[in-house]
Amino acid sequence: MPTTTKTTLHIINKTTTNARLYQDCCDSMLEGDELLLIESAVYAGCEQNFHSAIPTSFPIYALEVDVAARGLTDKLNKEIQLIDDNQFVNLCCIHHKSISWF
Amino acid sequence: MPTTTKTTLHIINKTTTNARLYQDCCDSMLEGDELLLIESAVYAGCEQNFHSAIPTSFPIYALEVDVAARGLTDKLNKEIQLIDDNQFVNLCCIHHKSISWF
Amino acid sequence: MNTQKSLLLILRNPSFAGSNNRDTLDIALGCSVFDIPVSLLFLNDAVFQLLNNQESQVIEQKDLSPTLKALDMYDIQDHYILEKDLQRYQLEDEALLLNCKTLTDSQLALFIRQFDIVINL
Amino acid sequence: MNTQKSLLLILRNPSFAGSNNRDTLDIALGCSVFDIPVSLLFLNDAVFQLLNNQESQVIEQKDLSPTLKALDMYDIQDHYILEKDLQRYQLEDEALLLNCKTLTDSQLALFIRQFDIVINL
Amino acid sequence: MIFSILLYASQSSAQSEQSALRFTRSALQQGHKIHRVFFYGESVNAISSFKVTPRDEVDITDQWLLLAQKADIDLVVCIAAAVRRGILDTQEAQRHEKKSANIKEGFNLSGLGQLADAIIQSDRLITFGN
Amino acid sequence: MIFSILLYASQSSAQSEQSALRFTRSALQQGHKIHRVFFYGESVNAISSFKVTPRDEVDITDQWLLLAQKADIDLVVCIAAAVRRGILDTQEAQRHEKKSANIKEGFNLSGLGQLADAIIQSDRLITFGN
Repeated sequence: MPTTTKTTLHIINKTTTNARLYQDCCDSMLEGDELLLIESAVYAGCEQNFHSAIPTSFPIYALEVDVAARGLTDKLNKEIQLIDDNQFVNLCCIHHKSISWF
Repeated sequence: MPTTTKTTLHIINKTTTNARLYQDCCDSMLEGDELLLIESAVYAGCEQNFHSAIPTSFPIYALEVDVAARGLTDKLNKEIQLIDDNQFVNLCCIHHKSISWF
Repeated sequence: MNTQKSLLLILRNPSFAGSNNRDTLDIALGCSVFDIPVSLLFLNDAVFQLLNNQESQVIEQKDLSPTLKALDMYDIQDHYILEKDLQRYQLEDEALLLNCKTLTDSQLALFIRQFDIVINL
Repeated sequence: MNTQKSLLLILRNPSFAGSNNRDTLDIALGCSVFDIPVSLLFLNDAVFQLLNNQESQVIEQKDLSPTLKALDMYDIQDHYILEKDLQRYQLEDEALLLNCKTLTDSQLALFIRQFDIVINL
Repeated sequence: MIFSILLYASQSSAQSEQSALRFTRSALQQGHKIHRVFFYGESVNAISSFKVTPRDEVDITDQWLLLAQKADIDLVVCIAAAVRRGILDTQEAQRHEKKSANIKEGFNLSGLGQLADAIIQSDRLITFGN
Repeated sequence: MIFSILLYASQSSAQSEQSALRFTRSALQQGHKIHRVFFYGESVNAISSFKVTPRDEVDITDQWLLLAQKADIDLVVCIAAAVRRGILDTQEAQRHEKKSANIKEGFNLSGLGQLADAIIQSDRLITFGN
């Protein structure tokens, strides 16, 4: 398999208070990679300075149940795509591997 | 007891990778307060940008055994005063209260 | 009287992130029974605990909002948040679960100085 | 052959900060026994694990340096660190416990892409 | 696809175990296979049979057992991580002369080889931690 | 002076318990009184009598017991935190129909009132956590 198809799903589950975690995660992303916010990470989607808090230009998803559980459904930045558990599993299939940042 | 004598010993035990923890701790400090670095926090004393990593102008101490355990004795910034366990206890006596940041 | 010591509890975690929040609220209730005056500071990510419309059941986690609302019955009525935390997450106009006083950055240190004991889990 | 899958272990914690480091090294040893090729990336605060002159006994914590030195015997020889982490803590000229290759910020993402499995405790 | 799950929670009451469970359910519903769930680090504390979960909370270990029975999932608890934290099966309790076992029935103590095997046998390894 | 210690470690193997122990020793040596050590949150996991500590590591709970005997320190483990994590004394084991107790002898399960009492009785409360 050529290296270029070995894309990664990055999964992060902490708030942006852990700024270095977001930096390390985003520094590890390459063309084709995607970022999924789960658990406490969904709060990142209501940051005033969204783009500096999540320093990446690659696609960002957030897990729908985690957003709803935290009362954020109406507050999330519109650039973030909400997905359900099935789509989470599907993202894991599409990408060659996943990396969890916690 | 007048408010002005109710000084605080702030005790922090994480590295400066937890930047917001240092910010919250230092924002909580007032004239007369002091800061003690223990456990992983002693690494903060080898930061290249020491003053931006620990944003305070109040006195900073570090626990000697924790510095030695990590091999940092020769690396610590000279503005930090090394103290032993007895002096740690003593700082707790001198100050009206302590706050642990972890 | 010993019980005149004042206690500040600092919360720093968002909802559902470990037991720190629950453990802190349990201390609040436990200490108020002993007539220790208790204040709560929701610092940093802890402001998120105060959001309405949380649906903890969809992730099968414990809902702390009944405990938060019970604080009033225990005469725990002094709740504080930081202005900068509300701004960071654009929550300035939000109706929160508790009636909180807002502190500016420069008020924080003086606020903390008045207490005799601080627990910061 | 399934066993051609390559494994990257990312360490992010300094010495004596929980069991993550030990647990990660145990995975390294366990997987190498099954002929899984293992590489280690000491990211962020994890560079501190590689310092000489650590005296774990003064705080009665477990010393991981024997385990680090044993990696070689298990044919685990690919160790990486980031240039920026060395700079941040002024460790550029430091003799480290392991012989590490240094990556720049811009090399990191391409480096990670080549692996099949990443465990990041 | 064949998945395995690595659980590495540091707090017994954080959400990661529940996230892992939901992921597992969803993968099974879509016809995928979950080969193994490996409990490592502090996650082993969750597998104590002595735990008493408050009535208004959910004990997730019971749900793992239900899923495992239905879908033939191997629930492995790292033996080194468990024994050092005092989570013992009958054999370990006897070996170390402790009064009883306290691992929930249906979970198996085994070594890190089972994690290596999971890596080899599975198409994907997903870590849930905190 | 009279001190009390609040222990709130989230990882069983982090250093905070050892720091608290060293602080306690040092305070006693200087003639201070340690009124109580209160184990809360995940710290209760450290008090399991089923733990098997590897030979090259130190089991700190034994050192707490030694100190407590010498200096009459009250070692209290929060009962709610303990029971939900499966750390039980004989009474709790019977009440919840578990096979045996697994709290180390010398540590006492009790409620948060003991922390409130520690706050009232002590000149200083020092928290060690992670």
